[in-house]
Amino acid sequence: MTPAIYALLFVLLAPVFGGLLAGIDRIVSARMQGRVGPPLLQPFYDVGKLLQKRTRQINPIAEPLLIAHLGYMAATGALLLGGTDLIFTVFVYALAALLLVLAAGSANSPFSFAGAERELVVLLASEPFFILMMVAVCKVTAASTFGGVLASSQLVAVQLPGVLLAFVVVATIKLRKSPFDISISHHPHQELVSGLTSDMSGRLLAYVELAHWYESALLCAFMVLLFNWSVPLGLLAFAVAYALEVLVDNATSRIKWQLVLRSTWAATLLLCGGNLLALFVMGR
Amino acid sequence: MANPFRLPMVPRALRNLVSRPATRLYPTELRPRFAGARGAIVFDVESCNFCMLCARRCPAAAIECSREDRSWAIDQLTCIACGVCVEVCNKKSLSMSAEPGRVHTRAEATPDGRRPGREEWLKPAPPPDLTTAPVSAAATD
Amino acid sequence: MKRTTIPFGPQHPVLPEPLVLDLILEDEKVIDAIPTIGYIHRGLEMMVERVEYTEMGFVVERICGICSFMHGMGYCVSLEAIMNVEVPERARWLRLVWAEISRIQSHLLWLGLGADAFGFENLFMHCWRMREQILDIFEKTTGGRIIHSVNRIGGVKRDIADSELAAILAELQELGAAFKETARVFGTDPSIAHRLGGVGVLTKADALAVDAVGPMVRASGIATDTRLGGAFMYDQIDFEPVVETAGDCLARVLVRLREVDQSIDIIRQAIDKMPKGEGLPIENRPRGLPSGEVFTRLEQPRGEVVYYVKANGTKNLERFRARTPTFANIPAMIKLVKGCDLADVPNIILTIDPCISCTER
Amino acid sequence: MDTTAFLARVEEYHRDGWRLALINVTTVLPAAPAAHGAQTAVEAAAVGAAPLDGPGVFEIAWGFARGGEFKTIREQIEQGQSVPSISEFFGAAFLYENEIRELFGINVTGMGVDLKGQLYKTATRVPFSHGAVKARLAALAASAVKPS
Repeated sequence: MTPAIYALLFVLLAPVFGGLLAGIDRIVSARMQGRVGPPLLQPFYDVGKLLQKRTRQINPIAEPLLIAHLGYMAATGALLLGGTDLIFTVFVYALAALLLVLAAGSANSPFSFAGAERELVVLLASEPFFILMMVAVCKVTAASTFGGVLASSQLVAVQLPGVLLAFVVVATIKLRKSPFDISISHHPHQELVSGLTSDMSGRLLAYVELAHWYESALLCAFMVLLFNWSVPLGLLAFAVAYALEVLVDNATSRIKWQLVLRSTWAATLLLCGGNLLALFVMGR
Repeated sequence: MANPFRLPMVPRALRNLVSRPATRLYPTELRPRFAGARGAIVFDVESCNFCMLCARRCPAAAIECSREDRSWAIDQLTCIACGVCVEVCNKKSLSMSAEPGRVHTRAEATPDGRRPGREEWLKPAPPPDLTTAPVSAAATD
Repeated sequence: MKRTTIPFGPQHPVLPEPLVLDLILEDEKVIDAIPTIGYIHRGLEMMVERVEYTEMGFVVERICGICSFMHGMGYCVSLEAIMNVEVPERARWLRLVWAEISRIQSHLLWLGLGADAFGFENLFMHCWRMREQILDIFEKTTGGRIIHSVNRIGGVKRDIADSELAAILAELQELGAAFKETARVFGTDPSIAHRLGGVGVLTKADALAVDAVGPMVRASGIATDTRLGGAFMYDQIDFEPVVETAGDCLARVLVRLREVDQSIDIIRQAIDKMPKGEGLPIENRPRGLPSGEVFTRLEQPRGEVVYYVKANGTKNLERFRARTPTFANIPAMIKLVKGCDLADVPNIILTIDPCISCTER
Repeated sequence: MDTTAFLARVEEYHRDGWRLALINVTTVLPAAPAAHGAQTAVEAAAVGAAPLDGPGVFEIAWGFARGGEFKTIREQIEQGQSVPSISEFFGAAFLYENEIRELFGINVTGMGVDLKGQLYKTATRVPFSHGAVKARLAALAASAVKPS
């Protein structure tokens, strides 16, 4: 199969993957809390319902921005699997995230605006890591594309255990999990109401949710990069990491943005940077 | 900050994961009510003598009673199930059911302005007392 | 710096209570908070004009769904004082037992809400799951989960059989043992310490200056508790008020955690000391109409409540007023909110355990 | 009222370690409704007992608590008169003082924090002023069925 087909498959299947993941997440979370929980397909029902609901827009610019956010999120995955340069992919990913910030900031509401500001903080917390991670992956595999990394004879995770650990830490931000869910959380019970999405309704919220499903699939693809010998192994690693995220989500409270920044940068610098330094020192 | 890797909730979360959930799938699965629970007021029109005590004492003004019309009505959505009416009823026409009342919705409101949850009774006047009524009248009946 | 005004409430998802605060912010720092009262005013106090004094207790109970038992009890105690009614001993003990059970209920509810406010959903579920057991005890003994309607001027409407009292005590003690694990999470979890430790510190001097009440002052190192006054059988109970000294949000959580255990112990002592047997009198219904006035004070889960009742010899009272603990704690809350981060506002507000239904009646 | 003597008493409470429990205001009804054979205030209004004729008088009770003890300082004032603020001694007093000003129209001089009439959102301005209470009772009387 050509990379183009992979890209197309990502665009088509990632929402199914992300939605099912969210469904499993909700059931597992509920069980950890001693609840029965919703049916597996509940996220799909939710998005279907959101699409049917009347949409109220504070600022008409929000909708094109959110469609672009969804589009870029899908494009990030498509570009990754389609064989584009890894570092370029990370920049497209950052752009996708930025569009959500712009959409939230466009609503003239204090909660939404404060959510947008906090999302900028978490972007600041996570983006350096993703760039560093891709640099590291490119360095150890001497390849710069998804296919190239998968074809490499080096098992990335063995070379980059620090990067793997830091990835699990930083992915918490992207998966909107406690303790790092400061700008938006899965349930709207926080000091910023629903943060970023406070002023989004109906299909706008559905776009955000769909984009999040793409994002989950994208993070899974990143994990596959780290376990480049075998795709099933990468999926398994992602499942383990995700289960860990859910457990931590159910065992911590939300922390404040200062600590989010400090802990993710500490993870990036110590784990990721230390790992790279070690490789450098060992002369590879 | 304390040791960030010591998360005391983890054992509990894991234990929950493998044990039975504490919730049930309401409303398909219901818990039985305890005996003596205050659910809803049940009225028996047959024994009522329309003394109006219940209507007068009801703190929520949920009961309407008229001696002349021999009518009795309760607004179940206004009723606070405190049980005062049951206590003051001399004829034991009122009782408290442990089962909660029906769920009423706004859709029940009729165009004539009747509130959902309003339940009404009318008791026809008793037949004339046969011992004092003229015999002929009784015969024609 | 840019100043923004954030309307905090009346409908804010983090607070189930329709508190209305205008927060004046500079970036994410709060520089002022202006409270507004009246969003859910229902005119319950004025209902004394229509509802006769004998039934008014059922209205007073509905001031709030959490301290409903204490409100009903406060009303009845006030009228008993005006009418010089001697309440049978067993009824007084039963009231104490129910009052302490409702304190446990209130604290569990609050601990859950607090956990939810700092984003700990699982802990929230756990506290409420335990609270559900308490509500079941209430439904078994009073017929209602939230609104109990067992208090009446002169006593209580329902008795609890001695065997059932023992069963309740056993259940509560079991719950207390299970609660230890949850309490440990509150006390030792690092993310909770990060969110609550050192946040919203009310010093001992400040607590005295703003006349705060209940767990709020006890967390600032002041051992006041209206129960120490000894009324309502508390003189026969051996207990010390729970005091923490840090004065921060975490201290207020710890006070309530320990008060749950304390209440279970008080219930144990009460059941121990209560006169036992079938058919003991639980009611001494007064005759005549009340005339006179009284101030009554009780220690509710949230702190001291003061009732003022004035009767003028008619079926209807002339004035009924409740000064609720939340009202007394608003000055303290405003003091703490000024100068804090926006992210800390929900925690500070929640740790005073605001009850807006109570405050706005 | 004697302001100086009042403040001296408040200061004494403060010094002796009392805590402000509440400030309570009651409308003083010159004639008890019962005197007119009416059973309730509404009935009294209906039979024209008009309990609020004459100058409106309020009774203000400053309640102080210490342990299990509770004491009040009581003052009766006519509508329009002022009372001094006690927030100098008791920090929380400002809330009660704003409350009595907004609800009863009692002027409080020298309040610690002046919320400028923003504490209560009410449909009627000063809902418990004598004028407002009289109007309400008159409306009630008009709608109430006169007892036979």
